[in-house]
Amino acid sequence: MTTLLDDYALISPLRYRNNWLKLIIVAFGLLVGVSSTSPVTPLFIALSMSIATVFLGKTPLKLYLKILTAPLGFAFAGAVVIFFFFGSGSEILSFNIFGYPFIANSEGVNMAALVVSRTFSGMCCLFFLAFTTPMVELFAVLKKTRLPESFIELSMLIYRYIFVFLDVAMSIKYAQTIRLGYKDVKSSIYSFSMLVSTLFLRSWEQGEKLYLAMDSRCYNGRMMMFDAKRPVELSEIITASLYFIFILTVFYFTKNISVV
Amino acid sequence: MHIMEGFLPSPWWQLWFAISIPVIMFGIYKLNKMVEHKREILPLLAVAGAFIFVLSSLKLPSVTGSCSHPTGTGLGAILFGPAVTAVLSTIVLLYQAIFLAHGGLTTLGANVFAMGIIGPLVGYAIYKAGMKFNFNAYAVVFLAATFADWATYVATASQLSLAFPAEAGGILGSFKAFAGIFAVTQVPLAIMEGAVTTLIFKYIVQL
Amino acid sequence: MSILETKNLKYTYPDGTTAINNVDIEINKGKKIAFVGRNGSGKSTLFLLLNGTLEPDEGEILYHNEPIKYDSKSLREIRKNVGIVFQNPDDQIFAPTIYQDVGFGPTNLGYSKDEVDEVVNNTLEYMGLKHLKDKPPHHLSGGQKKRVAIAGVVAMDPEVVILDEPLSNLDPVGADELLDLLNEYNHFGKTIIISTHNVDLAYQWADYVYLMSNSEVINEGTPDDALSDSNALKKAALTQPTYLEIYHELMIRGLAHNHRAPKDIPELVDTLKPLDLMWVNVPPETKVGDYLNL
Amino acid sequence: MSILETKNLKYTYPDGTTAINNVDIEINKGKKIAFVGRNGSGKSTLFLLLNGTLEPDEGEILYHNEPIKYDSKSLREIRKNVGIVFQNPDDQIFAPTIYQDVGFGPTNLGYSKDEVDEVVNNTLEYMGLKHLKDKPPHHLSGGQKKRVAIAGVVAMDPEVVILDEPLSNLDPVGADELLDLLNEYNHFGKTIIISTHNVDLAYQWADYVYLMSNSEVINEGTPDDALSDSNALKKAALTQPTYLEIYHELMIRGLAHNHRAPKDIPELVDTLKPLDLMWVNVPPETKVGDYLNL
Repeated sequence: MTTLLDDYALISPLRYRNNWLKLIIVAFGLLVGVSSTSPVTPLFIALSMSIATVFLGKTPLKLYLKILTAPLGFAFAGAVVIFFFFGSGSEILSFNIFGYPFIANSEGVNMAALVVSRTFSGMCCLFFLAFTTPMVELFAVLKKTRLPESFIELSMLIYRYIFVFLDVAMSIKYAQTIRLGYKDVKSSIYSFSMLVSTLFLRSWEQGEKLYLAMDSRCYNGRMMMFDAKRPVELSEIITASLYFIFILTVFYFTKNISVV
Repeated sequence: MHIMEGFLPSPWWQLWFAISIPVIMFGIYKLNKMVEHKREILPLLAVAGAFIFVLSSLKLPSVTGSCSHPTGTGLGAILFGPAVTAVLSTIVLLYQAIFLAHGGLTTLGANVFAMGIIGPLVGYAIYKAGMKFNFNAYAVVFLAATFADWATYVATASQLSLAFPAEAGGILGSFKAFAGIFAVTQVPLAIMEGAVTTLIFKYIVQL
Repeated sequence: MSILETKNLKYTYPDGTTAINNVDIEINKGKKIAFVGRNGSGKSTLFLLLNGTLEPDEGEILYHNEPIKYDSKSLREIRKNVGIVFQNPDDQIFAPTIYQDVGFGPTNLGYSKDEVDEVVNNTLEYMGLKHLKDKPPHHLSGGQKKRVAIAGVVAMDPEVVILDEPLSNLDPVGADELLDLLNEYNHFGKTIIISTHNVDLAYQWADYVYLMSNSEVINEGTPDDALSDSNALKKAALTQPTYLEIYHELMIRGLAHNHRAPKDIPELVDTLKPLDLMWVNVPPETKVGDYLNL
Repeated sequence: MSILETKNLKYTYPDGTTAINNVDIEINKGKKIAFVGRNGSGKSTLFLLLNGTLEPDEGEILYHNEPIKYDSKSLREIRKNVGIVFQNPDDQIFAPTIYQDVGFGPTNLGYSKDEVDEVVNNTLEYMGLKHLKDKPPHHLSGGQKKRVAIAGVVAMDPEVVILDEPLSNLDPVGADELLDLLNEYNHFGKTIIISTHNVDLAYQWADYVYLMSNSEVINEGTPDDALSDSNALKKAALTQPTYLEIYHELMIRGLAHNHRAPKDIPELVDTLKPLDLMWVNVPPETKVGDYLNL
């Protein structure tokens, strides 16, 4: 079953904290992480964001760890390429597979470690946002950023129908599984094609019904915005500032540290 | 498969934003014009966006072993044109990042470029060219959707190799490696997406 | 006072199937009206005609004795006043939160932000949904979604609320709650129209019933009248309401008073001739202490 | 002969809500079983446990007295033999034509092309769907879709067919047709399980009833027994079956025989004490020709 982080964000106690504050913290983490020149700062950010998500945001630890492993596949696959092909410097490791030389040098190894740590840190920041700030809160923020209204409206409608169609997709998949539709690769491909086609037809029909529903409620090109008041407290600002100073200090003092 | 949060260093992630934003702006401009002209298009765009998201969240077991997924953007480009599809893809990519931890925020620009711009453009170009030369419509749709999907992954591999050129062979060298991981494995899935899109197209024609 | 009236209405779908044929109805203010018929008998199409979503091929629809016009301004007016609640709430709830969804209609009617806020809060309170206002719709149960869909229509303060199969997929408790809500709303003078294939529901709930079959209205009247004609019901492929059927069986066997048709079990039992007050004609040969065979 | 049995079954959803708690049931071959309860009482989850789609947290499920194993081979075996028909047919008809849809299961069972053809044709014939075989599913009526969904499961020749709310959204004729079909299928020795929140349906149709409330089975037995305990029904937020309730009212007032519980209207009327055969105790002072006050 597909787990949507949004469902957990809706029940997180941090949902009711100021959205801008959370966004600033996340933006700070993302930018510092991606700009760092040593793996130390990203790891600090990853750790602090994880602690905040699990302990303050009350995200189930088991789920958090499970979700965290998902991006690691991509990170390591990419890192392996960097490890062997990127940069120059002293040779650390080399071997041949089927006649192809694989040579890792110090610059490549350092870059691979850096990239993995940045991805790790970035993902933890993203998780903090995703697990504590449901999309319905972010719509209010998007509105304030003066993005074009049609863009936000479209996002809101898409948001709603994602859940409707996910339900449909899951039900169809259940029905197919029960009739042994995913017993091997061949039947999986066949079943999946039918699932997608049916889902498309259902979406298309839903689009027509949606127009009918909007129209019969006098749609005049306006959607209502969610506008919750989430006041920010002084103590929160102070804590966040201290955190920023701490991370920047770590950033400054560890900027030249490398793995090899 | 999109580029994960934090994977692209400066100045690459900023660069992709700089390239993607004007396209998105143009897409929103087109979107506003379309909706003004024909209001019933907005609900259709909404369900199309939701469809693309759900499609991408259905991971296929045991096809390639990687977590590749269909992109749905070829079909979007054929139905709504590439500019509006770019807007839809942006929203979908944002939701993928926040709901599924798939992709990222700093890498959003790069991912929009690959999935929201290159993919639809390639699909649309093939579709238009094919229709102009009066080829079999289903064959054209198949090719358009297949290459729209595949082009997305080739673009992703290119973006990665630009950011991390190989010592031997430079950008081309690392492109070979990244493409080996991200683009070659996508071939069967791209073909499948083409086949399914053709099937869907057949339905639409019947309706 | 007639709010909605149709005259010789006819509607044919683009593919040529007739969905509504020769329909004349009159909806009076403050009434509870039920359209009863099988699936596909034309009820839903009629509803879409009544709020101007579909335009009839022949005949006309009168709103407050004026024919509906189909320019966008008149349509807004009629849609504001004739609200439709569709059968499947997922087709109708499209905003990210309950609050936003209920506020959709009022916002599009051009209310100010404060007015919208007040209307939405009152409606949510009234529908017992206040605690759910910041939730997204997919976190709600079927019964709650149904109420949100109704709230979205009620928030526009329409004169008539039309509900397509309002009890479908609700369990008995959910159904009772919803009926209570509709009755309460009706007490405030609102006109309520429902469609259903459940004759028992129509019989117990409605003031006036239209029986539909094959795109036409084949019978109408008070529930007792419209739902006791077994020929018309047979044509509509429906059966008599349970209580009415039992009552008729009792009448045939002389076991029931000629009471007004019973609407619930106590009333049904009350129609039985009370044995302890029965007068028996004693035959001449009866002796004192004998048992009498009636 | 027990086909399916659960022992102390417990299942909790990933978010921590308990969906099934302490459930012990025994399904015997050739029976018609109804699970009755409100929406959300755990019926659907129980069904997904019974065919191995969900794995219980505690307890076990016995299929022909052997505990279910969850490797893919055993799961195939159990899914072939315990077919589920979901509530919404739109979610389970996914092939471009009816023929392909009904052939989906048999094809996956590895039947040859000729075998698939034979099975599909027989099933379509049996379900009265032959004339629709080359149609795309979205042009069908609700009742037809329901039958296609059932055909898709029946074509795999399961021992047990489970149906989730089989009558939801069907009009009376559609419902009757479906029940006839299920009864006929049952006559061939197949076991049929349904879930419903309609006590009347369970009362009239089932051989054995499980009453569910809040993830637990709170009562079980023949329909007369399981659905007459008003405390259990109250706990499940349901009411007595209509005929049973009327019968009890009549009994209380001494108007009915102590007959077996009536299942339909003729039986209900038959329970009434026939007045023309009633014995009356004549008081001593009665004179010939007097009227007797009973």
